[in-house]
Amino acid sequence: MSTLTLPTPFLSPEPGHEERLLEISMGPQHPSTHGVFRMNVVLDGERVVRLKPVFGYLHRNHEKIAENETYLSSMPYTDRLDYICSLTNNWGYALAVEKLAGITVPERAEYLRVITGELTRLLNHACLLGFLLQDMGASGTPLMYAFREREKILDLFEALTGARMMCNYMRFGGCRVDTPAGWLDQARKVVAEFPRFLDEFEKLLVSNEILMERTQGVGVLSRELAISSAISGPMARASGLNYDIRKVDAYGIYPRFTFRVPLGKHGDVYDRYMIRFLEMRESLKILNDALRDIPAGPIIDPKSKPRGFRPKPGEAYGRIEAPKGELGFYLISDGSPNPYRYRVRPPSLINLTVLEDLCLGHNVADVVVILGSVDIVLGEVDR
Amino acid sequence: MIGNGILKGLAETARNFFGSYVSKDRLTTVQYPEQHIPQIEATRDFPFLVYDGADWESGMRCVACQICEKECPPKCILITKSTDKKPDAVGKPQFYPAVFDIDISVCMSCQICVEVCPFDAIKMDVQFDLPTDDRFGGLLLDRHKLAKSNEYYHQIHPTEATAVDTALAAERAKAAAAKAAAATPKPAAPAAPAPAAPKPASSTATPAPAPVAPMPVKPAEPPIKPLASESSKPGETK
Amino acid sequence: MTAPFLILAALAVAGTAAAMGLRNGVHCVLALTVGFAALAALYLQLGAQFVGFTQIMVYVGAVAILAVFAIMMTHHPGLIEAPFSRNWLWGAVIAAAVFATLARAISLGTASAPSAPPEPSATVNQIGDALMHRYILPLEIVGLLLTAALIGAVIIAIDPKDREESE
Amino acid sequence: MIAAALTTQDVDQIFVLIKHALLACVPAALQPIASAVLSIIPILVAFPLLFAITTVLERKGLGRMQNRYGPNRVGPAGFFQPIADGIKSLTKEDVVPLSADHAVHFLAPILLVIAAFLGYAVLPIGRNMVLVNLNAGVLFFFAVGSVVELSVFMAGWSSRSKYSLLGAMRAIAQMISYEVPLVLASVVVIMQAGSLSLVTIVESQSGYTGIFPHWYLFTPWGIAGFILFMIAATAESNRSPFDLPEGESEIIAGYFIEYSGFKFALFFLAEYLGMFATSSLAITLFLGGWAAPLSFLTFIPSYVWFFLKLLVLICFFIWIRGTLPRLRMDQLMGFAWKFILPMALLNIFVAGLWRFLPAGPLNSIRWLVCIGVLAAPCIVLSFSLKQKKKLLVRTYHFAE
Repeated sequence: MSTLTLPTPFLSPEPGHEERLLEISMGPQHPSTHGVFRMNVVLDGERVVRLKPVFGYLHRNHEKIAENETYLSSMPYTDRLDYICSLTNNWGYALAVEKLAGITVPERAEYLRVITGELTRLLNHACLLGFLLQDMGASGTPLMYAFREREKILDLFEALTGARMMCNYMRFGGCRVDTPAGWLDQARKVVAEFPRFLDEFEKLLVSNEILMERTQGVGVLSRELAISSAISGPMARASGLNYDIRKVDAYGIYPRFTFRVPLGKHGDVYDRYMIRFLEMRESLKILNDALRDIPAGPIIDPKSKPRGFRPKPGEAYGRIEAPKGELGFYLISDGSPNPYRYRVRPPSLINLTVLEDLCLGHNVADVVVILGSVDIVLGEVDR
Repeated sequence: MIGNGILKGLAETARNFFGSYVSKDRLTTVQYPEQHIPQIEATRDFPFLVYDGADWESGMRCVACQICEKECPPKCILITKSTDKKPDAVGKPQFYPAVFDIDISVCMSCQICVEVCPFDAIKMDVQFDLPTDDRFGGLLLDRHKLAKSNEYYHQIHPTEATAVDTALAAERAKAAAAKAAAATPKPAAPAAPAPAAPKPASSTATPAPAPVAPMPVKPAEPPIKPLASESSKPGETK
Repeated sequence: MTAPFLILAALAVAGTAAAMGLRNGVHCVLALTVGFAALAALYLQLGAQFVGFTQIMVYVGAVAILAVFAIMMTHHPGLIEAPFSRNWLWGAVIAAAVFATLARAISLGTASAPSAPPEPSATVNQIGDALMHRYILPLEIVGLLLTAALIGAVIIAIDPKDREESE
Repeated sequence: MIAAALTTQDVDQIFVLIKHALLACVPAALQPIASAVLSIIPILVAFPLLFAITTVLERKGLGRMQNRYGPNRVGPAGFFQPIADGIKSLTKEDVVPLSADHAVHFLAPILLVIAAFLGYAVLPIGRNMVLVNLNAGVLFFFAVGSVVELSVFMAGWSSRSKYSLLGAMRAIAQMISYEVPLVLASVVVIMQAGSLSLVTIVESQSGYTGIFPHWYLFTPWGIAGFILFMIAATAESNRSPFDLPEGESEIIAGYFIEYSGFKFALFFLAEYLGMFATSSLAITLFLGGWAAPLSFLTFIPSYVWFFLKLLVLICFFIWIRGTLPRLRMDQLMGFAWKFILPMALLNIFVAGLWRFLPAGPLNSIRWLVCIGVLAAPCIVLSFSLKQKKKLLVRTYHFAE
C-alpha cells in the first residue's frame, strides 16, 4: 500500500483518509485495457477517487510520417489507425483528399464505400459488445459469437480487397478494385444471415439481470458534458445527442438510404451498449438497400492517377461517421506531392477524454466496463 | 420475473453447445496445420518479382525504375540500378535491378508498389508461412528469392494474371509493329514468349481483374508450396 | 500424557509464544492461529467434537481474520515498532500472578485427580438440548446482544454521505 | 469365474472388501495406520484425477458453447491435455517476488490444498465409504472451509502486490459473506435429519416411494435450500458469476497473481477441490448422496452414482460460467446479505412449517403453503424493482 497526498482531488476523501488511499496502475499490461493503455487509479477501498489516463505507448508518428509521404502512401497507414475498422478510415482520408483536389466519385464506388463502411460498422459494434461483456467477465462467450460473425465479414473483405484487416481499399476518386464475381451475392447472404446473430445476442444477454445490474446507471455521461467535450458517435447518441454525421453532413450517397438514429436517454453504459446494438439493425437496413440498388459502372474516377498526384494548394477537412464517432482528416496542400499538414481527429481519443468524469465514484470493476463502453482502439488514440 | 434473462441466456448457450456438434455454420474453426481455408484469389501478402520464361535473371520484368522504392510507404524496398541494359518484357533494352531487396519484416503488405508499377513487374504473393530463425538476414529477401515465374503468378491470381498477360501481349505486338515499321532487319524476338497468351478479352491496360472466375479459387496444386490441404476434411478432429 | 497430547501441547505453546515474540504483526496473528488450531485439536482429542470444530470455525475462521484485518487497517501494516513495553516487569508480575492462581485452582480442583478420563458424553444433540432448554434465556440474551452489536457495526460502517442521503 | 461370483452388492462394496483384504495382510499393531493410509490414498488419487478431467471438460465445454473446439491436440480428443499442463507447470520457473514474505508465500498454497483436501474426510462417497464418520460432520466441513480464508489471506498479503491484496480482500469478504447462507441453507437438512453426521443424513434419504427416492430435494424447502446452497457454493468456490477474487478483467488473477509454476497450479487444484467438496456436500445434503435416483437402478454401485451426480453439478457450473457475466463487489455483497441470507432464514421457517403442517391427504396444501411463503418475497422483489424502474429492458426512440 502506498501512501500519497492529494493536491486537489475531484472527489476528496474524508479528511484523515488520504493515507488509506491505494494507488494502482492498471495497464499498460492488463487484460482489459484494450491494448497498451494505462490508468493510474487512486482507490479509496474499491472506489475510484482519481483516475489519470496515460497513453502514447503505441505512438507511431502517424501524422508526421504522412507529411513526408505522398498522398497515396498515407492510405495504408490509415488502415492502422483504428485497426478494427480500416475501411472507414480509408473512407475518411479519401474523402478529405477528394475535397482537397476536387475529385468526384463514380456511383458504383460510392455504393461500394457504403457497403464496406456499413459492414465495418457491423463488425466493429459486434466486436465491441463482445469485448465489453468480456470485460464484465462473461468468459468470452459473446466475444466468440461476435468473432464468428466477424469472420464472415472479414472473408468478404479479403475477397474484395485482398486483406482481412488492413484493407487499403479506397482510392482518391473511388475504390481500388471492383468486386470479384459472386461477391455481391455472398455479401447479400452474409447480410441476410446477420440478424440471426443479433437475435442470438439479444437472447443471450440483452435482458440478462446481471448485465443490467452492472451497466444501468454506471458511467453516466450527461448530454451537456457530451456536447462540451466534443463527444461523438454512439457515445454521444447514447447521451441523447442527435448527432450522426451520416445525417448531418449527408456525405456520399447516404441521403438515398432511409435509416433511423437510435438515441439514448440516460447516457450510461447500458445505453451505450444498446445504442450500438440498435445501430447494427439500422446498418443492416442500409446494407440491404445498397446491395439491392448497386449499379454497374466504373469504380474510380478516370482522372485519378496513382503516380504523381499533386493537389493544388489549399486545405480541406473531411469527416465521416466512423463506427466509433466522428473521424476527421484535416489536410493542407502546398502543391507538392506531400501534404503540408496532415491531422487526424480520432474519435477514440476525444471520447476518451471524459474517462475520469465517467469513472469517479465508481468501483474498479466499473472502470473496466466504462472503458470498454467508450470503445477505444489504441492505434487510433496514440496514432 | 427476476431471473428470466439469466434463464434465457442459459438456454442460448445450451443451444450453441449442441449446435456446434450439428451445424457447420456454428463451428467455423479451421484447424490450421492440417486444414487450410480455400485460397481467396484477391489475397495478398508480400510482393514478389515476376519473370517470364525459364531463367529468372534474364526474364525479370523489372526495369529498376525505382518508382516502387519511392512510393513504398514504409520504405522497405532497396533498388540499385544496373550499369548495363537487357531487353525487357516488351523487348526494349532497359536497365535491370542489380540489387532488389525487400525487407519483409518492414513491409506492410499494402500493395502500393504493385499499383504504381508501370511494368507489371511486381505482384503480391500469397505465401504467409515464412518463419525463419535468422532475424535479420532471413527476412531480407533479395531479387533471387523474390523472383517468381509468371506461371506461379497465374496459379495464385489467375484472373489478374490473364489480364496482365493480355495487356503485355498487346504492348509486345505494338512494339513489334513499331520495329517492323522502322524496318529493322531482325524481327523482334521477345525475351520470353508469353506462356499460352490467351486471346485478348478486353483492351484495357489496367490490371483490373475481369469478373470471370468464381471468387474463392483453390489453386490446382501449386508447385512451390502446397497451400491446399492434403489431410483430413475440415471439421474433423484428429 | 500420550505422544499426540505432547505434540499438540507443544504446538499450542510454541504458537502462542511465537505470537508474542514475532515482530511482524501479521506473523503474530498467523502464529496465534497455529496455537488456536492446536487447542482445537486438543479438544478433539478429548472427544469434544462440537467444541473443537467450533473453536476452528470461530477462532481460525473468524477471529484470526478479524485480527488480520485490524492489523491491516492500522497505519503501519507489518512491523510493530516497539514490541516490548518498558513496563515489562509489571507484565511479568501480572502474568505470574495469573499463572499462580490458575495453577492453584487446577491443583485444588477435581480434574487433577488422576482418575480414568470420563467417557465423552456431550454429543451435539445434548449440547443443543441444553442450549434450547436449560440455557435458553442466556442464549437469547447473547443473541440479542450480538444482534445489537451487528446493527451498531453496520451503522458505523455506513458512509456518512449515504446516511445523509437516506435521511 | 470371479465375475460370476460377484453379486451386485459385492461390486458396490468392492473397495471396502479390497481394503479389508489388504488390511488382513498387515500386522495388527500397524492396522490403524494402514487403515488410514488405505482410506486416504483413494481420495488423494480420485479427486485430483477428477480435477484433471474437469479442466478438460471445462475447456471443451466452454469451447463448444463458444462455438470452438477446445483443446483437442494432446491425446485422444485432447483428454491428455492435463498431463501436458501438469508437466508445463512443474517445469516452469518458480518466481517469488523479491519483497514477498517468503515463508508465508510458500506456506499459503500448501495450507490451501491441505484445507481443501480435509473436507473430503467426512463426505460419504459410497455406501460404507467414508473416511471418518464424525458426529459433527457438517460442522467439521465448514470449520475446515474457514481455513481456506486464512490461506487466501496469506497468499494475498505475502505477495506484497496491490492486486493480490485487493483480490485477497475480495475473496475473504466474499467467502465470509457466503459462508453464512451456505450454513443456513444446510441447516434445514440438519433439522429434518436430526443429525450433523453426513452418513446419517444420507441414510435418512435412502428410502423410495414407488420408484422415486426420498431426497430432500423433493420438498419445497429442499428445492429452495438446494438453489440457495448452490448459489452460495458458487460464490464460496469463486466460480463465475461470482469469480470476483480472480476477476480476470479487473484484478487479473487476484490473490494468486504473484504465484507461478507449480504453486499456481496448486491454487487451481485447491479451487477445483473446493468446488468438488461443496458440490459433494450439496449432493449429500439434498440429492441423496450415493443413493440411486430411481429404485430399480440400485444395482449400479453407489460410488458411481455419487460421481455421476458430481459430474452433473460440475457440468452445471461450467454451463453457468459460459453464460453469465460477473457481478460487482458491492452487488455481490448486497446479493448475499439482502437476498440470499433472508431467503435462507425464511427457508428455515418453511422447513419448520413443513414439519408441523399435516401430511397425508392435505399434502398438496402443505406444498402450496410452503411454496407460497418462499415465492412471495421473490414476487414482491420483482414487482418493486419494476416499480422503481430498475433492471428493466429499456425502450429507445429513434431520430429520423
